[in-house]
Amino acid sequence: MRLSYPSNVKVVKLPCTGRVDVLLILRAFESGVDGVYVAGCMEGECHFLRGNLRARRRVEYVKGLLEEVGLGGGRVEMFNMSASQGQRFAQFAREMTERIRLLGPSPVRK
Amino acid sequence: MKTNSRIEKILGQGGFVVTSECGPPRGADSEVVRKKGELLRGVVDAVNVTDNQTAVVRMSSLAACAILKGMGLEPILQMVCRDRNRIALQSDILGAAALGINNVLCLSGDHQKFGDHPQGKNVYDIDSIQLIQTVCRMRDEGRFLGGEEIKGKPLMFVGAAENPFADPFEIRAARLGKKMKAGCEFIQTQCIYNMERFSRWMEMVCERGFHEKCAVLAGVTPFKTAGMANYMKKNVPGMDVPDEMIERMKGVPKEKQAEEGIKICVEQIQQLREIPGVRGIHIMAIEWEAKVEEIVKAAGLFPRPEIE
Amino acid sequence: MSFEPKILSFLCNWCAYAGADLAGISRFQYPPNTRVIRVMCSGRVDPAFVPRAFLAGFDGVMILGCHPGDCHYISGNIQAERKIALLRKVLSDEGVGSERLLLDWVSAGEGQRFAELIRGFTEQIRSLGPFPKTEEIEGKLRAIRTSLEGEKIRWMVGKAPELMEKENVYGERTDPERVREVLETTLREELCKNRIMGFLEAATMTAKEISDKLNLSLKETLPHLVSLVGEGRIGFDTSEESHYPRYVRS
Amino acid sequence: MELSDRTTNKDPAKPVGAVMVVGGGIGGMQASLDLAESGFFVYLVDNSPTIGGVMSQLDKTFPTNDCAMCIMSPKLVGTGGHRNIRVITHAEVKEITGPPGSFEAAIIRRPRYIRADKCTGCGECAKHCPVTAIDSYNEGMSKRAAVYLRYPQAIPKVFLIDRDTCIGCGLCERACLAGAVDYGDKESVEKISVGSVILAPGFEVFAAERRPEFGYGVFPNVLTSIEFERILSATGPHRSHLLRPSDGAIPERIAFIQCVGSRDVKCGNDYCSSICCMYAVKEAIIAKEHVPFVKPTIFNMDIRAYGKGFDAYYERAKADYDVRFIKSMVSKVREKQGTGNLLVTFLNEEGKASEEEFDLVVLSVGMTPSQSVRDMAARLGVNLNRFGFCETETFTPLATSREGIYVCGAFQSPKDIPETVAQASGAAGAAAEIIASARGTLAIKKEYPPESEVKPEDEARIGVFVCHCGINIGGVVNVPAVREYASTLPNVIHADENLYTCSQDTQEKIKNAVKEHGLNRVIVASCSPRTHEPMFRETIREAGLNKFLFEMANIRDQCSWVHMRRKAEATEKAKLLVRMAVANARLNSPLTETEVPVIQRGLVIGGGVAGMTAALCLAEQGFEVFLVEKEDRLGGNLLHLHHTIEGGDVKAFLRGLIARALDNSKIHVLLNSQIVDFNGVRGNFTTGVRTAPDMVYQKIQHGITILATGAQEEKPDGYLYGEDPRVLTQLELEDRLDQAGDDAIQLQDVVMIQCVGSRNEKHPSCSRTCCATAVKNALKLKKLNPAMNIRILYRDIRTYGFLETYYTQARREGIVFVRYDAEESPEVKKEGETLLISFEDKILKERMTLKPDLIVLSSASIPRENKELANLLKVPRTAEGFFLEAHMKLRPVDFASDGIYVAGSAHAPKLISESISQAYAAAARACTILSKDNLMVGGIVAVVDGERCAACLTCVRVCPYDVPVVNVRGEAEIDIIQCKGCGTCAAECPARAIDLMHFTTGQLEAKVGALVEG
Amino acid sequence: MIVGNRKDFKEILEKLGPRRRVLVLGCNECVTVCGVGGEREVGVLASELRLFWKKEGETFEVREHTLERQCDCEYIDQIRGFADEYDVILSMACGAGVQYVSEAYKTKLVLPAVNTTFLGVTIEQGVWSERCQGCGACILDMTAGVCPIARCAKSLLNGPCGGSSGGKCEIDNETDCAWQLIVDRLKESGQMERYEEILPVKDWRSGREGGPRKRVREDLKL
Repeated sequence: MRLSYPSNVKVVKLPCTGRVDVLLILRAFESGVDGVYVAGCMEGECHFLRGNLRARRRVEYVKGLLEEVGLGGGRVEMFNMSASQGQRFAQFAREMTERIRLLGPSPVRK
Repeated sequence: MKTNSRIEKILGQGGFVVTSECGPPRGADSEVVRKKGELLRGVVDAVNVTDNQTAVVRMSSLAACAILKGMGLEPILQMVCRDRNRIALQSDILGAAALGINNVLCLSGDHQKFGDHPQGKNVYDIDSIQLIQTVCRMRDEGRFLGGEEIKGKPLMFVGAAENPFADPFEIRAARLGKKMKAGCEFIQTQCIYNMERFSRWMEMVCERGFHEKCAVLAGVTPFKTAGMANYMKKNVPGMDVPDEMIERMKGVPKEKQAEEGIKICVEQIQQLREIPGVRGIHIMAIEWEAKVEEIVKAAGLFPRPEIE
Repeated sequence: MSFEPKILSFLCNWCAYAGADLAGISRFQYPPNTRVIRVMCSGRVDPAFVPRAFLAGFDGVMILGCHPGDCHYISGNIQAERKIALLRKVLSDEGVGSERLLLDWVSAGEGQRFAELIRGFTEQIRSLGPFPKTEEIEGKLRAIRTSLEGEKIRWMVGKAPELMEKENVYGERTDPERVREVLETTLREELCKNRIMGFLEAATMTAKEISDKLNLSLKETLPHLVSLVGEGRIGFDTSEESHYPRYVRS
Repeated sequence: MELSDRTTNKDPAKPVGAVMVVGGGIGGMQASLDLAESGFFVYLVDNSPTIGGVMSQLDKTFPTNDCAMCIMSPKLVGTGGHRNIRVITHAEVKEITGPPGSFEAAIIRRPRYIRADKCTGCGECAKHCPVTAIDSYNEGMSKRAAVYLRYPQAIPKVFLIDRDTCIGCGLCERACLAGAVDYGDKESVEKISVGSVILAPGFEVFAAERRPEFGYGVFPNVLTSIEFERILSATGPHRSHLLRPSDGAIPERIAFIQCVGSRDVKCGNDYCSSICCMYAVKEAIIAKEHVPFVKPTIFNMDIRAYGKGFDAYYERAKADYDVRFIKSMVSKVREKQGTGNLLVTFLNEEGKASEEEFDLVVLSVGMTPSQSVRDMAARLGVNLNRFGFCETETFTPLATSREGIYVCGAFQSPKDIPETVAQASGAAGAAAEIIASARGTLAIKKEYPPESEVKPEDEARIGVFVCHCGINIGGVVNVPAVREYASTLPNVIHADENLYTCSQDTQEKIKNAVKEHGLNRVIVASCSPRTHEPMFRETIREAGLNKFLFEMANIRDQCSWVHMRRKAEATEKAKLLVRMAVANARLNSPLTETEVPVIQRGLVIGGGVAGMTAALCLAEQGFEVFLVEKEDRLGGNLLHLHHTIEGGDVKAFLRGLIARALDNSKIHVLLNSQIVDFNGVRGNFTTGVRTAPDMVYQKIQHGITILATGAQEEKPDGYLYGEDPRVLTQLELEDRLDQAGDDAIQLQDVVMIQCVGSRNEKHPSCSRTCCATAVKNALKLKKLNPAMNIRILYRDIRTYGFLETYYTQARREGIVFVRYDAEESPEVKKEGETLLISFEDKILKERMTLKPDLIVLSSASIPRENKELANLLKVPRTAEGFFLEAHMKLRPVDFASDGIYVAGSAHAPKLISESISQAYAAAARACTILSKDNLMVGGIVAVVDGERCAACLTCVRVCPYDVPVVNVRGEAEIDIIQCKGCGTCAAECPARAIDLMHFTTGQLEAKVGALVEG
Repeated sequence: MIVGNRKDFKEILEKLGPRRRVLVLGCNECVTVCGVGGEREVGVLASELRLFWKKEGETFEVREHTLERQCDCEYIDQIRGFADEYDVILSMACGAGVQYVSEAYKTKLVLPAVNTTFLGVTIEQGVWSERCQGCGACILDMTAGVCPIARCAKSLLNGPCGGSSGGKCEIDNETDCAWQLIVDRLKESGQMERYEEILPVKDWRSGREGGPRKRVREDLKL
């Protein structure tokens, strides 16, 4: 649909958000990304039954960890969308970018 | 008579016992104890002295008992297993006996979580039933738990508390049986509001003949306000306050609620007296010792019997 | 102070421009309000120049080419006529200056006629007064300009003669009626869409507000909104809930 | 595709191993996939320019509210990309000649004007096209260009020119950099040889103009349900915003009018369209989800929520979504002057005419076969019934009147998606039966060069191919700069750019580059791996590289298309995406897929009609089958049935079926037998069976399992059942009617009570068949004694499809139908010897008491005892005990565990014809495994490093498919045959002992690392 | 298994003080299973440290390593080669592991990153519950297989206190009353009469009260 969204968003493809590892998200922050979001199927529509629900819990957990180390839990988020919701994807991409922009660059990146 | 206990004596005469309680102060001022003692003098047969009730630190039960004893009252020493191990417990029993205290009430004690030192470590070396056994053994066999002989047995009349409404349901009566088996001679119950349920419990107790070996003193607590009634129903575990009682409290204007509370309490005492097996009343007027006299009198339990 | 119109004229090199020169040589007098742009052929005049000229402050635009049949480039003037007719229709539909546009023919030998045309047109514009510049009219002109500059219209305008007179890509001749219909419809759609985009630059609007501004019924307006939504150029403002959603530029 | 050797049948005696499927909707796709996966070549012919059918237009599907496009797109992509399916779109079948098994079909291919082999689907043509046309995909509510793609996810993703609107200006040709536009395209006729044919042309919706009283086409705010569906859809005209046509306002009060063009004798459609009740409920729910203040009202005669889980959905609509249901037919709709609002006139429950105002009216239009489909049927010599649907017989629901031609989906009778899918698989089974001997003769098996060995320690040699995609990427991203950048990255040996990397010549270029530069990893930076990865993988495999050594960077869909106005940033992002791909590719390792032999033998549990039919279908296709039946004889429920509502002789049919099953040498019938243990995975199961009376134990090895354990009539509770002999169940009545010297003629008053034990708290579902059974038995009674008074007390009459005609007949014959509410069910009692029944009469508004001679209870259909079996096979059941399929919509006969299927009433209550269809379906699905010698397993699966495993059981608990187990060595073990590769275990293993191949922790971290470095 | 809880990050940071070369040491036994000190948690803690110090702009070195067990010296020896490169070993094992590592590396600072909480079981994925206190004299035969020492808030041996309500303990209504469980199980197994028996006072010498314990099995000794 060629909906525009900010170019800061880079995608790492996974078979299922169930594959999203708490450590992978942390490592991403170590590498210096400013924010991470996990985009999974709508709840109840996971191709692998419940991978997206598990991912959501992990994202919540990482939020806590990021708070602990002082990066702020807001830098990570979980979104759900379906394959036909390009509009929603673009919207989340914009929302997240805007949110991260407000939070400023990751303090890890020097 | 095994002991010099006034309660034992009244019960021995077939009398109806009235006890009340006195919470020691959160300080070292003995006057507080004395004032409360004064209010109860002659009004009740014996006075329970609580042992760091709800796990809040107060003047020691033993010390407060000694003060009351000095005033000529008959104290009942409450002992919880939470704070002392078997060494300390036995030591305190010897001390109490030495001070002329004739009654002990053996309790588990509220968990420290509810008190002012939730950080503390609890002891629970022995439990309340084992404490009953321990006191009886010290008195009857003249031996410590460790087996050594006691020089000068502590002559204590041994009691315990019981909540007729507590779970598990299956052991409601058996729990009392077990205490009785351990040597318990009197029971003071949790405050009773639901007469019907209490009388059913009493039936179970009587059916098994427990009441014969162990005197049941039914506990009552007058409501000061409708709010208090509501709080007890909602927040005190194992407390059964019928709705109509709360409604009755709510039904009178605020300034008259205390009066209504007393009235209800008196009615309750009268009903409890009618229940077979009930050998006495334990009035827990929480921080309201001034009203005990009024209640006892209104309930027709005054004057208290004399003993020789 | 009396109004002095500013007029822009496009003159074809071979006929009209020569005619103008002849007028000079012959000392035929005409008002000085006209600014001349020489083009090689009237066919060069892009219809989009006209709204552009109005927006730039001109009160009238003249396009003068060779007489039919005389075009140095065979049919440039005929093409100009088609294009300008389309433009004129749009201007008149929108009510923005169709009467301020003149297309006519002047041969190299018609110096006299040239002067008369200038005189006549200048008088006509003078009597019309200055080009009314309201926000709405400027919006319309901008939308017309953008639409005419779009590839679709330019291609169609350019291809139309071939389609109607020679053959289309399938080796057939397209029905002229159909070509006209497509051209007009497409232009109208582009125009409405561009106007809507213009409206939404300033604020979010409901379909009703847009239709009022377009002076169209809601039923006529909705398809334009649907197609703009489809192209991803506009979307819905979801910040507040209401029975009448507001459209917003993406 | 090589066609020459497929277009003629060289040996007429031997059947042709190819099937033509007509119609590429969900049914056609399913049939094609099942056949192609079972070793046949398939020609899928669709009239439309793309496959997908009506389902592609749907927003959500009932009763799960799944997004239709999301669940369908894997089937679309699978069909479009299948080696053994040739999709022929924009075409129709002219004629079919020759004998079954060796048909020759002539197909007219209409010109597309865009070459499929060149079009990349980029859409530049449509963006430039100056002509606008009505967009039929959005039901005319939006516009499209004259050159178009029906919908964004369409397969094939090839545009076409709508010649009717195109003016031939040539602009698209100029815009198309791929050179795909071909104005010289002409209509052509192609002849193909096929062994059998499946017709799945689907339906069109009833033309609502034919009911002028509803004002469709006159009042803008009267829509058809399919138009409303489009409005709700994310790809709809308002991008899922619920707006009404007249003024773009959000309609608050929405009325749905049911049965528009269905159950309507006047317009000749006196059948029920079966799906409208449910889709109306769904649309009402979705509308409410979109806009919480919407107030939907559904005007209906009966709510026909007869399918699995439908009644619960209906109840939810009432309770959770405040959908109002009014039992009434609307007589007129008119517009309220100047508002666009509509005044709906209807008879209210009291029988009085009343009027209510709505903002929008949705007409629930019925299903009807299109004229072009009727014409095709005439050309092919296939009989239609009087409504224009394909004529089939009760006991052969998949066969048309012409031998060798089969039917499925809405062309056979109105039906919903799961039934269409099941029937499609069934038709595939039937179509395969007659050409089974030619299996594998035409299916293309691809030969590859040997894979060159790539060891982990080998240095990566990466080739990067950056795509311009015409101007789709090149117009935004500076492709040469990206290529230049790629060549500077570590391990990149070769970098190149292409106009279209997906074009045929570029594939060759890639293969040559692999050879020339000794590449061992290939990266294409272009579009989405979702659509193009399979193709590029194929290319590098042809070049001798393992397909997992391929990697993609999506610089179009996720870069150039979405950052069009920020060219510099887009270029930077493209570079970064390439860098990430390189980081990942360096760690890509060749994954081998291993072959596991398939035991080509089936096990069918349950010897009723479904079980026997499935066993026969497998046996006819040459597979050995064990048919295990608990009872001492075959037949199941049919042993108690005598005739069908259509008049079919069940007894005779059953005798024939049993004889065929017993006579078939491939079928081993085990009576008095029960399953006692069960192990293994698809392709290789081992089952223990114990047979009475001696309880002999045997082990059966088989590749697939079909559960067909059936259902039974529940013994009713109450209504004096079992206490008075005059209270019977329908089955008991049927038995009695069948007995010789029947006394039914004597009966004067009979009352039937519907929904006994159904649609209540214990058993919330509808038992589906009881309405038809009651009508059937009532008609039979009436025939015996026309003077008999028969009353049927019902909640909703659910005679869906053509069953409706019998309901009509029953009323015509004087059978009285009286509706009751669940809250006030009829009361049966006895006074002395007199049987009394009392109930509330809604119309007379009084309590009626009758003294019937007979009361017949339509008792619920409940599953047979299957709990233990379910535990043994680890297959799920619904709360009511029916087996629960893998997916309500698109996998109606599969279980989530591969290789196990369900058929018949064990799945949910069914008619005989439906059970037969489903049995064929289960068999066809089973053949997708049985027909293969080996299964390929492995690839993207989770692997355990036993050394590190702490045997903590986390993987065992979190796996959604219960695959991991802790083995005897105390280490987790994940069976690669069963692992579906989601990676949840890898993400949670506390010892990090599990990794997911191709998405390893190392790769993901490298990718993330590359995101920021540099 | 031994169940623990990760210490707060803040506390760990405080304990680390100025030390920036850290070896985060996991254990692949109980703490892995209860999701507190296995390789994954080692990774998480190491990540947190790196993120924090990067944020603060400090230089540091954090290494991740997980041993098969931290309660056997042979395994502990496996880090001898590189342990010296670090200022501190941050052990994610139970208290036993932390001490044993500390004993093995006498000159090294070994810090606990985990609070060891109890001996328990997995109730469900992610939920663990206490079952045993290691009193050294098991009485489960007397209490229908439910240990009142570990599971009654007051370790009452002879029945519930008066606070048991609706099957829950008085300390909170999430915690089961151990005596309710015992009574239920006695009832189910038809042994209600056992409740009547009074359990004697317990001899705590076998437990922690008898001083640190040690177990020797002569036949297994080398």
